[in-house]
Amino acid sequence: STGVSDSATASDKIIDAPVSDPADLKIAYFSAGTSNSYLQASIDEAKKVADEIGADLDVFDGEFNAQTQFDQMQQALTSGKYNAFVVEPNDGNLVCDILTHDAPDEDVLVSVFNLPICGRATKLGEDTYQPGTVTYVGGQTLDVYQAWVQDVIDAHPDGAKIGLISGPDLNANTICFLEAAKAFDDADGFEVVAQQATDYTTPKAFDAAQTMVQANPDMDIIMSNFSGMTRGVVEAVESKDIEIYDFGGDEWALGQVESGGLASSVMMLPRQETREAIEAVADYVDGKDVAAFINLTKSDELPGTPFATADNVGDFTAEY
Amino acid sequence: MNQPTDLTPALATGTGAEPDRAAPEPQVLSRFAMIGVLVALVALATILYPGFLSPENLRDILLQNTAVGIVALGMTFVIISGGFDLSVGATYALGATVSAGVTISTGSPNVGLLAAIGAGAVCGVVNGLLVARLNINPFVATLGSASVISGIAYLYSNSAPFIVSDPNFKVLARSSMAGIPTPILILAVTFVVGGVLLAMTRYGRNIYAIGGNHEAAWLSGLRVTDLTASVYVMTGLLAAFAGTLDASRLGVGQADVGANIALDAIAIVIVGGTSLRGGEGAVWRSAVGLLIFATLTNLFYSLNLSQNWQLIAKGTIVLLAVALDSWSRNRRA
Amino acid sequence: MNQPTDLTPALATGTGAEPDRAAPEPQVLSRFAMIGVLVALVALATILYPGFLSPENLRDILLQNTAVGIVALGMTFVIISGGFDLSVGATYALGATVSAGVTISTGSPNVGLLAAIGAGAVCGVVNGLLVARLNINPFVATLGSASVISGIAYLYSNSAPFIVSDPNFKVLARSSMAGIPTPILILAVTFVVGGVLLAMTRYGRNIYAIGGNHEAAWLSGLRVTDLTASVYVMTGLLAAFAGTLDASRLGVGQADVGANIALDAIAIVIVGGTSLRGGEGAVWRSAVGLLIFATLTNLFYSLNLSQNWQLIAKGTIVLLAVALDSWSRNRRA
Amino acid sequence: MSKTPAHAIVCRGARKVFSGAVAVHGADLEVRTGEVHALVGENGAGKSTLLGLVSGRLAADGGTVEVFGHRTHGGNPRESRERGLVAVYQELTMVPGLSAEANVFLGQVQTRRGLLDRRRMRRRYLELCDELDIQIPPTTLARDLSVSQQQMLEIMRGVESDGRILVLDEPTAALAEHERETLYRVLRTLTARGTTIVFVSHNLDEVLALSDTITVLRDGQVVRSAARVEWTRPTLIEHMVGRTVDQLAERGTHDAGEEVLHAEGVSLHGVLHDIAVTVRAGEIVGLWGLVGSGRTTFLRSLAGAEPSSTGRLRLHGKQLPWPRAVRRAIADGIVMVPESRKQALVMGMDATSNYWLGRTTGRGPFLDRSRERTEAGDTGAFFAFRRARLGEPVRNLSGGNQQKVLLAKWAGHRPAVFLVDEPTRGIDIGAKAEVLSSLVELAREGAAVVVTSSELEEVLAVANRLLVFAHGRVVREIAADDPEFAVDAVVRHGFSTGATHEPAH
Ligand SMILES: Nc1ncnc2c1ncn2[C@@H]1O[C@H](COP(=O)(O)OP(=O)(O)OP(=O)(O)O)[C@@H](O)[C@H]1O
Ligand SMILES: Nc1ncnc2c1ncn2[C@@H]1O[C@H](COP(=O)(O)OP(=O)(O)OP(=O)(O)O)[C@@H](O)[C@H]1O
Ligand SMILES: [Mg+2]
Ligand SMILES: [Mg+2]
Repeated sequence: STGVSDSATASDKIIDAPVSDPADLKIAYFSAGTSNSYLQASIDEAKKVADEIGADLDVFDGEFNAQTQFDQMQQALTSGKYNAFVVEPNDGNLVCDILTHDAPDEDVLVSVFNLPICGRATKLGEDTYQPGTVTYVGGQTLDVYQAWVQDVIDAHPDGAKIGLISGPDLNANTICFLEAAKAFDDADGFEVVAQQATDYTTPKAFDAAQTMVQANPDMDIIMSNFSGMTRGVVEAVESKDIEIYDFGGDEWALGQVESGGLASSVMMLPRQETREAIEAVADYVDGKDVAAFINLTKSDELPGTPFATADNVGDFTAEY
Repeated sequence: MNQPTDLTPALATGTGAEPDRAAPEPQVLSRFAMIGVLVALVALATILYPGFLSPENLRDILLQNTAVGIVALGMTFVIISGGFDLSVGATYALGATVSAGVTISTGSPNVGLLAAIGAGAVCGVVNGLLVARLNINPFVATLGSASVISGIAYLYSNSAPFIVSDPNFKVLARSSMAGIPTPILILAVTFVVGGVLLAMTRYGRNIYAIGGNHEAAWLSGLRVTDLTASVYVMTGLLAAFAGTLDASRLGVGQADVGANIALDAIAIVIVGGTSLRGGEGAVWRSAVGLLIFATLTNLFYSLNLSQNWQLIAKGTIVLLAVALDSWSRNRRA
Repeated sequence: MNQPTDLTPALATGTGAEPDRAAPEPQVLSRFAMIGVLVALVALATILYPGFLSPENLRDILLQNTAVGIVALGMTFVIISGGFDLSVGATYALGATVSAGVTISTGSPNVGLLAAIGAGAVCGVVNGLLVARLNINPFVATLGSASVISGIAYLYSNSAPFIVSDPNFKVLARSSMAGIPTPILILAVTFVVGGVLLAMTRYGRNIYAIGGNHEAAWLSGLRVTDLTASVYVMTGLLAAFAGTLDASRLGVGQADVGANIALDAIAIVIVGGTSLRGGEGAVWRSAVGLLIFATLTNLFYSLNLSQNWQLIAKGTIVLLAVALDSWSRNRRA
Repeated sequence: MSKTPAHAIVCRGARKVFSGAVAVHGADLEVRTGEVHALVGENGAGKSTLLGLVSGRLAADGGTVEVFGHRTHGGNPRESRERGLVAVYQELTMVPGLSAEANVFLGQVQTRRGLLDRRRMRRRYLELCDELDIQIPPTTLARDLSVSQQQMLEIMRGVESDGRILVLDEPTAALAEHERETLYRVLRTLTARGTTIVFVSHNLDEVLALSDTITVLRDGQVVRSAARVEWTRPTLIEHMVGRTVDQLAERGTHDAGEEVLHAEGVSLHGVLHDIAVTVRAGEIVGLWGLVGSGRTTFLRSLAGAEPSSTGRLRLHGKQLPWPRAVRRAIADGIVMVPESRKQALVMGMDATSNYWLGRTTGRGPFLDRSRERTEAGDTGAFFAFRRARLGEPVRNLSGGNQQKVLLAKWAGHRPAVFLVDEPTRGIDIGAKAEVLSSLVELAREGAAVVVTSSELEEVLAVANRLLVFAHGRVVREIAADDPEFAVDAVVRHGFSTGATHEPAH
């Protein structure tokens, strides 16, 4: 359904480590952007980790634009300054080629986190890992969305009418979210009555949620794919009897879960995911074994589940 | 050659003989074509979505479009004055950020509001200087200042949202007067004041003049530099205020909002029938344009139209509307 | 009636006294102010980032800006003709999507390229009809068509990326001729052809005329409708081709690219010194504008400037550049 | 300083340079309070520039300008306006999207309690209309008015501003006889009130009739400034052009040839009613009528510029479809010189490109610049346009020179039918003779020429036949040998309502 033709043209062997001491690593860290607190936390952690292992690290701000990020990677390769890329892609497909062909050709190690690359966004588990890269660190893969949807289904034995608020079409998270939401079609008593794509901003989510609620007075649940949007949803829903499921798990969201404003929030771990992605490169250089797929939802930072609810919210610590 | 007395009646007869030269019908048609479009859209919306005309839905529509409406009001002035302002999105975001940030740091939403408006005024003054004094093309000037303003908003907020817990912060957007939500009242008042200012005062007349023929305005002794600058200042103020309103509505101020607000506001003004060439247009036209857009967006959300069909439908309707408008104008000529 | 001979010397004396009437200096300064800005920027870049002038870096700069450059070339024609095209971003995305999609479904990158260019031509024809025949303001017309085109690109691609594995698909963007990457050659050739077309042919002169004085052009018997439409068609073609080039470079075609390309292209054209009022400007100016932007972006990437500082620096530099330009022009007058 | 200084305006050594070109050098001008002062000179002599320095539109590069004894610095029209100097400029300064009324009150609106006082302005507008004998509906948009109507509005604006000095740059160039008379009357009223008037005109008769003092400019310098009594028409011309011009132009003596143009039933709803015209090769047919009588619209219809007009057209005896596009008419050999330069020239382009616009040297798609320059220069010389200025943007040319470019551009088509609307608007007496003579020359070469002018004498000087327009109809056709072929009779016909006389059905 994704229109992805076979992407197995990349060499699937990881290149040999270009250096043998992690302290000799010169890391280009490609952030999706810099302009939200999630990314600020990631960047902060990245610098910390680089300090710990004694490696150099430069941050590239992808400005939420896949082509900008592509251009930055090309330029980083041209400059010859780096021997490792740690990448949080804006779009896993646009940068597939450069990460699986051009980077290895220049003896640059690649570690990916947050979004899978090369059309693997809708794959499950280990399959989100692209051979040729060092590892993939993820906590918002299709499996997580499926578990999230299942969580909603389980919590409502009598069924429910559901509204979905996603980011823009074509965004990997949106694709996974909507793909996972198909499970509602098969579940008894569940119906997706409204669904709206936004640009991830609070005001747009507010408008969308307000209109949805207005047009569907019998809606029971809104699932929002990002805490930034959820803030708008919470304001729009006001005192109406609608449960809000959030994906993000930032400080605000955990506070809302605690006070009952949100039914639950899926934890995202910007610091953890960045740390794992950088440490994976260091480990590989050290000659240690590195897991192809590091599943953040199984992280020790979490109390065994990524879903924070009123009952277990005390066990969670927001990372941003 | 003392026949002028002959001429007067002669010409008068001439005019009398062809009173239908400027027959009113086509003009009315063209002047009010967009109102027709709006009515048709509302009718369509009511058919497709029966709850469309419910008071709650109408209230939501207006609330959701208060901010862009206020920005479009400022843009109406800028465009009629022959200018252009692409920086309103950034100023809107700055207004939202500053009002929330200052409210948090001072504990007073009023100080936050004042700070935001002050920031908007500064943005407006800068744009005014660039355009009116340095004679920079307004498109480039405001594209450049937008970039700077946006950067400052990110810097100030440290790229993080300011989440305001103080309930007083929400009073501006959440209170009501006489049963009407305050933002809707504000929207109505600004449009009325703006309309009067533009249509019925010396200042308004002068704005039309500088937009319609800059040189003529200058030659007739108008202070074109100050006048030009003033519309940018007003627009900056309004944009920052719109940002404050939205921050109050959402309880959050952050720098990444408002990306589309400049283009949306311009589209609203122009779909209403104000000309981008300057010197023509009216505030009521922007009100009509605003309602057309608001109706469309509400309809799309209510109908759950997917993004691609939304894009196609919105584009098509805008094109049909302006084509109808242009056709009815040409028919007149 | 044989007095012209009498008159001519009488007047000629007048000229003889002031042979230096068109003193070159101030004009040169203003005409080439932007080249000065470019040189200064390059100097600055070389100081801040020593690798700036390395052949690899220069190659990267050009490769990264080929697409926006090609779009800006089309935009130069549109703006000189007195128009505006906001739909190039959507057409670019459609070109990328169609070329990749058709390549996957037919197995032939050439067919994909042709299909993309065909799609671009259709977009251009639609814009041309809207603007030239239906007389719709180009700003609204292309804003509307952008929405429709973008929706179609999403629909066609089913809101998913087309990832092309066929290595031939990448030949267009990844091959070289005589050591020079093909896209750079293409960029150079299109600019030279465009420059010649605009400056040295009758078609080019007619484009200046319709932009400079639409009515005069019409009264001179030019086919203003066809001419106006033609620039939109050309721009549509170029935008779709730019999309194809980028899809080939990235190996992926998807509908959500190109959001900033219209504004970037317009900014490039105007920073180069072409007037938004139409009737004035040149292709070489857009080339200078392109290089200024390319240098800035490259410098920012190389310096790892964070987005907020990038925004501030970019805005400031653009403003300084155009202020200098405007200052040197005013000095002349 | 006394309340009213003896001199309203004093310029000493005023100098203005445009990108290296000296437009005015070292001009001294003294205008006494209360007098009517005329500035005359050839096209490009620097009259408009000098007025610009006085009115503050331009800043002087040297010398001083004083208004009522106060030194002004220029570059800001407010400055002199505050001293009571009001200017009406040569280029029309209308705001196209505003109504006629709003244009009159541009920069001088009347308000009551902060709001526009519409009733008072309307009343004042109608008063002004009465005073100036104009009928322009107050709500008509300026863009829908003809050039002469706009000019009248501009004068209304000048009168309304009630300045102590009124500066007018060629106020009558776009006016017909009748409006001129009205304007003269108004000027006399103003002078009686003590207003000082400075005006530029190429019409020497009005200059001699109205002025107290006349100043002649040539090549940017004052040649002579003296009281009216010291001037005669020939001395004026001699000072202006450095030679004598005794007659405007001579009618061609050649015989008319075959019929070239025959149009009948030309109508445009509400403007033109069933007009017919026949022109033979070598003939010049003049059109005359009052402002708004439809001459321009008639010529535009013939030239394909009024697509909704209807009519029947025979050219060289062959029936042709009615032209609905300018290019169609051009292909048929009918070209029109439009009445407004602003409308018909691309101001940012040089004269050569303007000349060639819509035409080709016929060598593929590329421009052949040197050949273009040669031919444009040749045709330009025919209208006394200097070759050296071909490469300059038309914007930089003086009004008269722009007019010459326009004429040359259309004459360059070597048309079978040459329709000329106001060919002498704003050109000096020397060039006027050139232009009129060149029209006769074109006719002698076999073209059929139709010409309108608001200056009846000019039409009478060159035309073989005259059509008198009133209210969109031809009320009279007068041949050159008819005793009615004279100013008085023609004007009388022009004032007819169009109903009393038999329309040319
Ligand atoms: N803006 C300008 N830039 C360059 N040259 C100019 C400009 N304005 C006027 N000139 C030149 O200055 C000279 C004087 O022009 P000006 O308009 O004062 O003449 P004029 O006496 O009013 O002529 P006319 O009777 O044709 O109106 C001309 O040679 C003209 O080309
Ligand atoms: N297309 C049109 N539609 C409606 N009215 C028109 C149109 N064209 C001209 N008019 C009006 O018709 C009248 C005739 O104008 P026209 O310009 O033909 O007169 P004219 O004899 O050339 O007078 P002038 O001395 O003003 O040049 C004017 O009142 C003008 O405003
Ligand atoms: Mg003049
Ligand atoms: Mg006329």
